[in-house]
Amino acid sequence: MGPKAITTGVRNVPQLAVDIGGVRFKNPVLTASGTFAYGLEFAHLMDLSSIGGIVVKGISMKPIKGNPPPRICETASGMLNAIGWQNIGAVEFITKKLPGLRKYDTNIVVNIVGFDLEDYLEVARFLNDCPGIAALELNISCPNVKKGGFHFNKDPRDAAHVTAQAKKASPRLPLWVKLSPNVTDVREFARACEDAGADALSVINTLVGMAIDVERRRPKLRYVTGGLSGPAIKPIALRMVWEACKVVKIPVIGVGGISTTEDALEFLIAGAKAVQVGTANFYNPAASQQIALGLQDYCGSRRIEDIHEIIGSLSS
Amino acid sequence: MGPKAITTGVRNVPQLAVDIGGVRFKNPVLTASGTFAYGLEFAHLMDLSSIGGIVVKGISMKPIKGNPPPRICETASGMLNAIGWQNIGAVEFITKKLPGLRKYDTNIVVNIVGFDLEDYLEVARFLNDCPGIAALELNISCPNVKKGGFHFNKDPRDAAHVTAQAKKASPRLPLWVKLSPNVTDVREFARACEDAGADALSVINTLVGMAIDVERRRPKLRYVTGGLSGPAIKPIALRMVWEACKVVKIPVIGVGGISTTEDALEFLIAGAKAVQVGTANFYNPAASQQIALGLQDYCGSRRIEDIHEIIGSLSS
Amino acid sequence: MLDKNVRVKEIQDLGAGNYLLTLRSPEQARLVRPGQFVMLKCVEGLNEPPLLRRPFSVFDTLLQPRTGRPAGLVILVKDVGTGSHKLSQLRPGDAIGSLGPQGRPFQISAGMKNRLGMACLVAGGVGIAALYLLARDLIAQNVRPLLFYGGRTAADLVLRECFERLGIETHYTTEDGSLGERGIVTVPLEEFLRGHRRSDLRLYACGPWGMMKATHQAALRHGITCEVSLEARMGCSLGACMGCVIHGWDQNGEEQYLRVCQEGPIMNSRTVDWETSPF
Amino acid sequence: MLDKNVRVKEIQDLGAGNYLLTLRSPEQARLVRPGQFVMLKCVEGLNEPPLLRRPFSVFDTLLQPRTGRPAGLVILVKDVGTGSHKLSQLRPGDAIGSLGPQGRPFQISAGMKNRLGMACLVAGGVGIAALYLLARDLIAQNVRPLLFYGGRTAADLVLRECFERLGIETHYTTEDGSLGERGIVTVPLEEFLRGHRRSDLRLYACGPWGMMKATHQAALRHGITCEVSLEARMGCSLGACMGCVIHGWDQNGEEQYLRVCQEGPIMNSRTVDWETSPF
Ligand SMILES: Cc1cc2nc3c(=O)[nH]c(=O)nc-3n(C[C@H](O)[C@H](O)[C@H](O)COP(=O)(O)OP(=O)(O)OC[C@H]3O[C@@H](n4cnc5c(N)ncnc54)[C@H](O)[C@@H]3O)c2cc1C
Ligand SMILES: Cc1cc2nc3c(=O)[nH]c(=O)nc-3n(C[C@H](O)[C@H](O)[C@H](O)COP(=O)(O)OP(=O)(O)OC[C@H]3O[C@@H](n4cnc5c(N)ncnc54)[C@H](O)[C@@H]3O)c2cc1C
Ligand SMILES: Cc1cc2nc3c(=O)[nH]c(=O)nc-3n(C[C@H](O)[C@H](O)[C@H](O)COP(=O)(O)O)c2cc1C
Ligand SMILES: Cc1cc2nc3c(=O)[nH]c(=O)nc-3n(C[C@H](O)[C@H](O)[C@H](O)COP(=O)(O)O)c2cc1C
Ligand code: FES
Ligand code: FES
Repeated sequence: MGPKAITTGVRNVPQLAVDIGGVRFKNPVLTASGTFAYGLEFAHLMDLSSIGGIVVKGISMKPIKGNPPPRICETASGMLNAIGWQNIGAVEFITKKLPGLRKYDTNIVVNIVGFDLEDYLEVARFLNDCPGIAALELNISCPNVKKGGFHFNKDPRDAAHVTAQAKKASPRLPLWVKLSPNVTDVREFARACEDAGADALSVINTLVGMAIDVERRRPKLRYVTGGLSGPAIKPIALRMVWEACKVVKIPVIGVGGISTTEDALEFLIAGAKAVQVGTANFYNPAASQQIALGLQDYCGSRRIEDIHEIIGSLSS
Repeated sequence: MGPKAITTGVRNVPQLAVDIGGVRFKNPVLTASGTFAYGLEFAHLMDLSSIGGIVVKGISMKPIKGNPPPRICETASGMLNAIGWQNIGAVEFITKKLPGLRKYDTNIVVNIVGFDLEDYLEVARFLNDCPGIAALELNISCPNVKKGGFHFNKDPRDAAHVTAQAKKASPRLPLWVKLSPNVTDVREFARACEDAGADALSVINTLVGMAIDVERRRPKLRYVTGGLSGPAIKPIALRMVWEACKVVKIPVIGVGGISTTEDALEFLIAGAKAVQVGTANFYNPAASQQIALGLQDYCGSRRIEDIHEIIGSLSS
Repeated sequence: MLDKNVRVKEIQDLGAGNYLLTLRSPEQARLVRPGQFVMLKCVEGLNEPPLLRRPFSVFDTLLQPRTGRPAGLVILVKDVGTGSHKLSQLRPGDAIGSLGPQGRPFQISAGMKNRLGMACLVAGGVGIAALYLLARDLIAQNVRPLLFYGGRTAADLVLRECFERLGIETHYTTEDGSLGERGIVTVPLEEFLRGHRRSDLRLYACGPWGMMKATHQAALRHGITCEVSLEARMGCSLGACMGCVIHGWDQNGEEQYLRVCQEGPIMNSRTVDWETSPF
Repeated sequence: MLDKNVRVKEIQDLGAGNYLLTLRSPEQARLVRPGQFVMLKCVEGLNEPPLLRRPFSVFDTLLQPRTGRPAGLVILVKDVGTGSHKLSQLRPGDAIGSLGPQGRPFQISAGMKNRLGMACLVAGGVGIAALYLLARDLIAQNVRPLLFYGGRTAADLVLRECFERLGIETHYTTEDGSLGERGIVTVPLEEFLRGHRRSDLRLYACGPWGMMKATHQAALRHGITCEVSLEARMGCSLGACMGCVIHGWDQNGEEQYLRVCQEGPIMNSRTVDWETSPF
């Protein structure tokens, strides 16, 4: 299903394309950062051109080694992870990964991470001049780095500050800000980031959780706590997306526990302009493609000609 | 397994009793408020005397009719509820339910709810003089009432205020405060409530979530949002219990997704002095009794003579 | 009420997504009364998802061939979602949790036959499941049951042969006209009531909300009593979760949220607020 | 690597919690090389819990009786938890997701036979699963494999008869002395290496961390190469989740977290930091 096929007005071929911060996505299905590597790893298991976009693993200017293992464990309908931002660094990404990725007809969004403000700005500045990037996603919400991120998502003013600075650092690229669910009121952060110039919001990152091996009386993760993801958190993510959509005008991208077409529809109906598939990629590598196709079927079979008829269509 | 059987020092009969706010619980397993009605409903399905205590459904001075249906729906490894504090009121509880409950050899903890400060104090005052109540549990965290609770769990100072006032209103009874997980830092609330005179903390209540019927494009709950409970939230609850235990000296009671002995052990190892079994009562009415027996087996088979050897024994 | 782990004896595909599940459970079979239900754990293992049990009426009881003693429960399951689908996938020998029988049954008293000549059983789709034990009990009380049974198409009118075997009068309706009258079941019901014109009659209805509402209104028009078997999403069936409520009026006529698992599932249709559906 | 939905052909209980699972999967059987693994979805339905797939070595390939063409995968499953237990409950005809074959295989080159006379395969418990295809390939390369196989008790030494059928020399150890020497497997290994005293030898180890560590240290002492098959909890096996790392050194000798699913599972024991276990 190439983009042309979708966008023609021909009856029964629903229009799935959405615009986020001036960038066109052929459909509202993306893969979530850290769950799809740099995309190419999945190229032989699905058609990368079949989805609206790929958000690559969080990237810092210099490579990061990450946390000691064990880094993951499974929980009821979810998983915990404490990877610690292990990544190959911006330069290697641009030279080794991006060229291969650009061969596919999809948008590449780069998720950026850092331990302090300057880290974020450095990589934002660097990426601003790299062709082939559709947008930046500012991860100010990763719970798995001791110093990192965290202060940014405890106070809306800090979140606004890093957003405004990052926007200055990469004026050419639309800036998405990824919000943390580990807050009292996600709306305050949504508003603050919108006011600070964010072009879109990704809602949500993982919830801080923990698991214990009762035989050894030891945390299952070496880092002790980790980020909870997967279907278990979907109700929380959906609620936060719904809340955020009511207080901002910029697009909100729904993330959290999406593994089926129905899950994606819940977020779109709640007001999300697009969705990201995360943990589901691990147990079903073609999940995002299947969801994109599923949305087309859902619309087609209901004579819905444009996905925008669904977005925000929740009635109560 | 009567209390005597447990508490004798005989080899291989582990000591499971714990003290919470000066009250002795024969074992650290309780049922969570709102998931065990007024206890008697379960009397023919399990031995109510086999567990340390029963926290009854949230009670207000006057009866509350509650929210319109649908009030519940199932989610991945969990459920959403928006009951809206429907209850029979304090007077009817004392006259119709408590006498029957007192026949059992277990502790009765009364969870109290209210729409504003005065509601809480009124029922706290009333219950202070009622015999047969082991403690009050202040529910300042229920997410399912429009006006209710919420301000109390957005600001630690408000939480401290209602705690101090309630303590004054019912000086005779140990006061437990039940914290909300829908906050940026549960430790601030834990500290604030301890300083305000709380005798124990129950951690956690439900997380605010949402689900949508994609066929009708309508929320699955009439109230739109609801409280997420069940195994799905266990990692979050466990993390918050672990955090709270590190900052307060008063006992912390672990609640959230506990349905097996192993689950209960995770919370005890993390530092909880007792646990409450909630949603599991719905699909396994005898869950709490089974967990109490399971703890005895776990200790017995490992030559652990006292449950206190397990409490807070997490090594990292 | 009992919490039992029961074995699947047999499972039969009735077509159109309907399955007849036979569970070995002598005690529960002995206790059950018409209109009551069991909460079934839809998979083996109490902690396996779906977590919450699902409520199902007891369609019939299985009797031991020789002794004639109650031996099991016969359940009609329509595959409409996660749990009911899991149930439809069970194989003989599998064991699942069955909690019950429970809930307020249909009100059938020994004295009935004096006051009552006939009873109209009004069923929509799987609603039929609540009415078979009732039909048999009514006959035992010398009350003559008539069945009004409607569905979308002929295939939806499952198990009607069971009622025919009881030798009772049956009226079928289908929306597509593939069986009986074309249209909805309350039309022939209304006709019958007009013709009947006597008060020695009662209505018992189980089916979609709209159908039961129409039946209730017919009862009002003709000044007769109507009992309905209500549906609601249930968390526990023990009166604990308060999740299964419908809006109505209690004995004192006070406006209340009534628990379908406790004050129901069988209620006098006058106690239900038909303007607010629980779904 | 392929993502296939494959049918269970057969499942055999080997005792002591071990099961031999045969999956129909011609393409994956054709591709697999010694030391590689497949990620198995432990239940039918990709979205059913447990959600994450579990990694399992390919013990052997099933060949079509007539044509001798690869037809399936033979997997040794030890029931140690949620997922492996679900696998042990599968019945013939069930279909599960199988992703693979994948991972870095054992390094066996055609030129080997010139440099290499013998290879010691060192297995602890289910670690045996990674070594059977290897043993066959070594023989095909005119390298003579010896098996050192240890476990807690005799019942743990499953599938040893497969190796005996290859006619290779075997050394068994059990901690309770119920079979072979009493003690741990690295003791007879060390003895053999002392006696052997030649460098035309290689070690291949798969088993518990401690056993592989001891094997590595023996290799160092005797100045020979040792390849190990590592274990780690895996989220994806695609190099995406970064969850499966162990601490070690990359080709440039730089300290790194290496992904067992990509840089492994087979690694030269010198690249592994044996002081920090991934569990
Ligand atoms: C007292 C009582 C007796 C019942 N007897 C029978 C019976 O004999 N045979 C039978 O097939 N069904 C019966 N039902 C309905 C049955 O309980 C539901 O169909 C079942 O719970 C749906 O669960 P699910 O997981 O398959 O569907 P879900 O995946 O939970 O939901 C699928 C759809 O079914 C709806 N639904 C969910 N729960 C219920 C519910 N409790 N009642 C009605 N709709 C629901 C949901 O809103 C959704 O639209 C009875 C219900 C009650 C309350
Ligand atoms: C490359 C590779 C090949 C393997 N080959 C085989 C094989 O051929 N046969 C076999 O029986 N097992 C094999 N394993 C181990 C197998 O993957 C684990 O036993 C399995 O994943 C445990 O999952 P579970 O859900 O049953 O256990 P869980 O319930 O997830 O955990 C139970 C216990 O097993 C531990 N565990 C969890 N995941 C792993 C893991 N990936 N490796 C080791 N321990 C783990 C946990 O820490 C816990 O202590 C292999 C592992 C790897 C990495
Ligand atoms: C293993 C793993 C690694 C992740 N790494 C990142 C990351 O680098 N940057 C980021 O913004 N989010 C990261 N996330 C969060 C996901 O992008 C997503 O927000 C979260 O997992 C919720 O979605 P899900 O439930 O569909 O997985 C990671 C998640 C997982 C499971
Ligand atoms: C249906 C339902 C009703 C509840 N009612 C109350 C209540 O009245 N007061 C209260 O403090 N908590 C209430 N809770 C929260 C539980 O006591 C418990 O804190 C929460 O469900 C998490 O535990 P669990 O995952 O074991 O259910 C309710 C939970 C459920 C599911
Ligand atoms: S189902 Fe829980 S109160 Fe009725
Ligand atoms: S298992 Fe995910 S990177 Fe190795």
